[in-house]
Amino acid sequence: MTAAPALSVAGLTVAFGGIVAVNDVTLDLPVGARHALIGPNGAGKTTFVNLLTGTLKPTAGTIRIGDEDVTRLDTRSRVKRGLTRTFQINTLFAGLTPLEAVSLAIAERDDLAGIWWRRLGGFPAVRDEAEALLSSLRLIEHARVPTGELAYGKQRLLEIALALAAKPRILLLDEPAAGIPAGESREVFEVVDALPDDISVLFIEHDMQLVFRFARRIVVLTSGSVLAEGTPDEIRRNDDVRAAYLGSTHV
Amino acid sequence: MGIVVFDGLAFGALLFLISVGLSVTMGLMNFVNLAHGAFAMAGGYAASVVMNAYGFGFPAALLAGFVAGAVSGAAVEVLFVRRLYRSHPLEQVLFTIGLVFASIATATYFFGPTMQPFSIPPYLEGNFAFLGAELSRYRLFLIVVGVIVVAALVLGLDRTRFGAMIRAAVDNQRVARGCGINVDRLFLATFTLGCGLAGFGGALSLGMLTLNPIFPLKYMVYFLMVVCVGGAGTITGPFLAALIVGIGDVAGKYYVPQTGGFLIYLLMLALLLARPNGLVVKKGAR
Amino acid sequence: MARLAATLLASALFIGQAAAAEPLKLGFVAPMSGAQAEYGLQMMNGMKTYMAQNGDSVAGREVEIIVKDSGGPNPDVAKRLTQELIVRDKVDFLVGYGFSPNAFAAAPLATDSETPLIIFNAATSSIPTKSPFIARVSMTLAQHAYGIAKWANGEDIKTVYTLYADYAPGRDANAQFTKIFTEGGGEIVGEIGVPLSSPDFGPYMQRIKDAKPDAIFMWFPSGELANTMLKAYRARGLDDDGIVALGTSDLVDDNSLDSMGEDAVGLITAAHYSAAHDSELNKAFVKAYDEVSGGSPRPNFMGVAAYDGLAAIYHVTEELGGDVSDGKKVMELLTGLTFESPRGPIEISAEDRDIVQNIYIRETKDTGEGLYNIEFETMPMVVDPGKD
Amino acid sequence: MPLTLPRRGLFALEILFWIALAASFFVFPDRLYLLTQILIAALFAVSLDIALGYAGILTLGHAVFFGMGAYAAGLLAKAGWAEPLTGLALAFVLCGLVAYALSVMIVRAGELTQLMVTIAVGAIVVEIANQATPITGGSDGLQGISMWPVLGAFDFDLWGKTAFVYTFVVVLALFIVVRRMLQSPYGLALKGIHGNRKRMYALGSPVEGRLRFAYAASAAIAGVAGALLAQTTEFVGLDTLSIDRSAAVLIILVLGGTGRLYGGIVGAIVYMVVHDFFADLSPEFWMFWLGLFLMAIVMIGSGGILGGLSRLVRSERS
Repeated sequence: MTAAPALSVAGLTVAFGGIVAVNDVTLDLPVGARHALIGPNGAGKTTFVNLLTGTLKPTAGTIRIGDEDVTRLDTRSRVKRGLTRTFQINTLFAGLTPLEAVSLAIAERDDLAGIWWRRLGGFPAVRDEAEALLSSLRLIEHARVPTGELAYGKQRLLEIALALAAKPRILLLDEPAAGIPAGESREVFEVVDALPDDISVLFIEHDMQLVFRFARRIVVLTSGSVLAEGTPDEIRRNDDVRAAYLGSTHV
Repeated sequence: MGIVVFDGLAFGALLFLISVGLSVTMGLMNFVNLAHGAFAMAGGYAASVVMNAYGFGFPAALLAGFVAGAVSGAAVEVLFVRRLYRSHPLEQVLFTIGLVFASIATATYFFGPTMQPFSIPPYLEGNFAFLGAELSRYRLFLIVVGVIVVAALVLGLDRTRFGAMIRAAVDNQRVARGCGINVDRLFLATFTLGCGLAGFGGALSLGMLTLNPIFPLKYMVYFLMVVCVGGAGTITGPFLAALIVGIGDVAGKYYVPQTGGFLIYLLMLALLLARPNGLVVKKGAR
Repeated sequence: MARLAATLLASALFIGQAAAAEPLKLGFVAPMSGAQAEYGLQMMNGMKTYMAQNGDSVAGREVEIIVKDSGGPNPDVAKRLTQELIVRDKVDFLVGYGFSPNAFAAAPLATDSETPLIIFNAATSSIPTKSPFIARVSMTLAQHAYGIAKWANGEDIKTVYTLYADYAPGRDANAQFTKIFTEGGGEIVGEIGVPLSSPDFGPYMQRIKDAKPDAIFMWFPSGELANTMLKAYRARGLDDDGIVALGTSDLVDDNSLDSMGEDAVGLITAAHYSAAHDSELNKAFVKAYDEVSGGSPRPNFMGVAAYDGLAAIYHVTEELGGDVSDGKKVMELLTGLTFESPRGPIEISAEDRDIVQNIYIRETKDTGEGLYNIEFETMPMVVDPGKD
Repeated sequence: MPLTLPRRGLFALEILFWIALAASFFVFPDRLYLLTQILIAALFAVSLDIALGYAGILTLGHAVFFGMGAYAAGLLAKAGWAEPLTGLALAFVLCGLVAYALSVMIVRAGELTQLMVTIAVGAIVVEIANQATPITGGSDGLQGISMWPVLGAFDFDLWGKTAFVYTFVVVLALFIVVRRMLQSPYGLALKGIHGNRKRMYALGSPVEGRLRFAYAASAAIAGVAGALLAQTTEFVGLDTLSIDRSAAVLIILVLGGTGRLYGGIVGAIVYMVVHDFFADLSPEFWMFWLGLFLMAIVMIGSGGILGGLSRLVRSERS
């Protein structure tokens, strides 16, 4: 008897007008997974993530977190059940410092953000946790600089920090290293690699070197459908994938 | 029944004519132009002066209205507005409200607080019989002009290179410049057009509304209503909205006059809640 | 005690001279800007006209007018300005007040500070009852509505449709007209309250036209609403159907009659003043006013009210030898005061300090020198019928 | 390079600011009505800042709550209970509840739609008050309000001394509450929503609920501002509800600077003093000079007066 997967998706489909963006995707994310989601531009990867988080409503199919069907639940309920994400394009609070932003994320997680009668400073646990998280991502020396003034690479790390602040069980990373020079992107993935084993990760990434290095399993999406799924070796050897997507230059 | 629809169409056409310029400046150019009425007022006073002081005819007055709106608009654009396109919308609100205040005082200074005299030219005065109903000539004139203006603007803005250039320049100035578009001149031309239309509408409004210095504030809600309900940045949207508001207002007044001041706002609220992005959504927008 | 004696001695010795050093301050609160700026302008010119004719000092005191802009109906602003005029400028009289709410808000201040307050326009009946220091030299709406309803009863008018601006003054005028007209045997076949913000009146006129009454009674605040309404009245051809247009002076205000054109011709209205009033005093007044204002617009009921208000103030100040510091004494003298105004004889009622005056029935005519309201019937010394 | 101010310095500056406001009582003893109305406008603008500057809700109908608070306090006094603090409490609760109910229409809408919805609601409420003449007095206004002494001891006087002190204390107390609210986790959440709503959804924040609470809080404070005006002038007119007043408070806030806590207060002081100055100088044409002044402020720099100052002086971040 095996434990239920952290996240399982069955027959997930969404269509906008006549265009089917995600088509009958079935996928399990076991506890502790390090899945990569790859596919050409326009394959429906980000749309798929938006379906998982509840930003979009599927036309058909189900999404389960653990044993629970969350298909009809909104984003907030899914976050409360441990599902969080990062964005491909920085989605940060330009006017807040990283410390403030992470504190906010923690406060939202612990349902403290509705408290209006006490000073934020009156919650030392929140601040300590935020500082610890920023330290672990090596952002602590930038903790008091407005986010808008941070270097781009640091902003990408903050993206992840905000997601981690929610203490997720399932983490969806949408191109976490997008836009970062190749040398620095490794730093981002090392953070991902060092995550505790009870967090299940699904990341979208274009850089195949990173994918093959950090992913334990790979899902290939083309035109909204799963083309192949397997270990890096299986994917590397898969002729369909080579033909449809990887080409010869990549590997 | 027939006369109610006719009157509603005419009132709607007037609302459209005094508001459509705002759809250009605020909708197309994303400039929150609360001073729209000030340019309309400039047109109204110009038309009135041309007729009363110089004895020109009504067509000349309409032309003068357009020119006065356009010239004052161009001047304001060159002096101020071009530095504000990328300002926060609230800054634009503050600036244009300031402009409204200044224009009200200026109009009072030159023309006094009393309303301007105006008589409809004889050939547009009075009524004609149509299918047993007495219809006003001036209202028919407004409907005809409204339709002509819609057609001209749709053909001129939606279907031509000029319109495409404006949309491109508003969406991304840098790329537009890269494509060889003279963005400054394009924006000047567009703003001038919007203000010219305002002035033209102001001149036309003389026959139905009264013109005094408070004009820009008094009708501001109507301009905003027509443009926002219709869909900022489009031409057909405000036209549609103006007609719906016009007919709704007239029918309400005729059949249920006790609803008084509520009706037009309830109508607006209903339209806004049903279609929050406007009746017609601007191309390229969500 | 010694100080009091010294003061008395000083004032006995330097009576006149001592007063001459102190100007007579009038705190003038009125709409000077915005939609009703013409109200303030009329009043200002009315006061200037009186001063041009009678000198700018009285009982040796130079008259100083301190102008404060209340804008539209802004009772909190009006109250603040009034308070500042009292405590900061230490005015001897408060004058002006275009809008009833502004007058209501200021009334308690007049009482508390015992400063006489002369109303130049605000026309709600109950205003003088709000403070014993208020006197009104303008008019009440009820006087006008009463006049025109009485006249309609005497004519061959059986059915009337009423149309009024849907706010307090409009409703008051409508109620007063309805009361008098039905008491006199007439019938109201319909009534419509029009929202103030409405720009298009065509549909209302159409509805009334379809109801075919003998006459239509209209009340709108003077200025653009009245003008827009008349445009619609003509455009719909209600006059061609023989529907008589009745109203009050607000509809054919002298201030805007010039810009209304032919639309106004033939209207029957009741009012206390017309610039065409046939008297020597009025001719002199209009002439002097035109010199002050530059000829256009001509004086209207607000101009004449301000003129008369100043006449009353001059009179009282003269009587008191320039010492108007005791508000109670001033009010005693104002109460029951009668004098000849450009509008005819007027009285500040001994009962309630409200205006008592002739109400004239007039027809608007093109005299060749422009449109004028020509008086053809007089109801002598009408007491405000609107206080219950 | 902007001058940097330590946090303690900023706090000292705040204390000084309020002491200066209090001292105006002695400096301008014959302008207490103006000062009182400036304080009321300041509170009103601060309330708008919660909705507009912090929650990002664009409204041109905030006077609905100002006027509702004014009528609530005025009617309570006329009904026989003229105790001032009760009136404030009533206005606070009533406006908060009504705003919470109305907020459903507003928090999800786009900016232009918010603007128009609030205009429409405002116009409808004015018309309701106009029609309900037997209760509100319609356009003649609500007359005959006579407040009991504050705390049973201080009568409202002709000089406006009681009115000023009473208003000052209430405004300061509410300001401290607002200040605390903006420094709380909730205040941070509002900044987050204004800064990036998409991220707040991703963090699992109940965004709509947060905004609805902000709108209700903003309206409740606006209601208190209105109640203060009703009590200190002992009169309520339809103008308290009007779009003119909504527009004026928006101008005041933008002039001072949105989202800056003190923007509303600085804006109110500058706007009303400048207005009063020009209106005395030229009762007919002050609008020209005031208009020019507003245009000049925008042309000189963005972010209002405090936005301009913040480019010169920076404070340390928490």
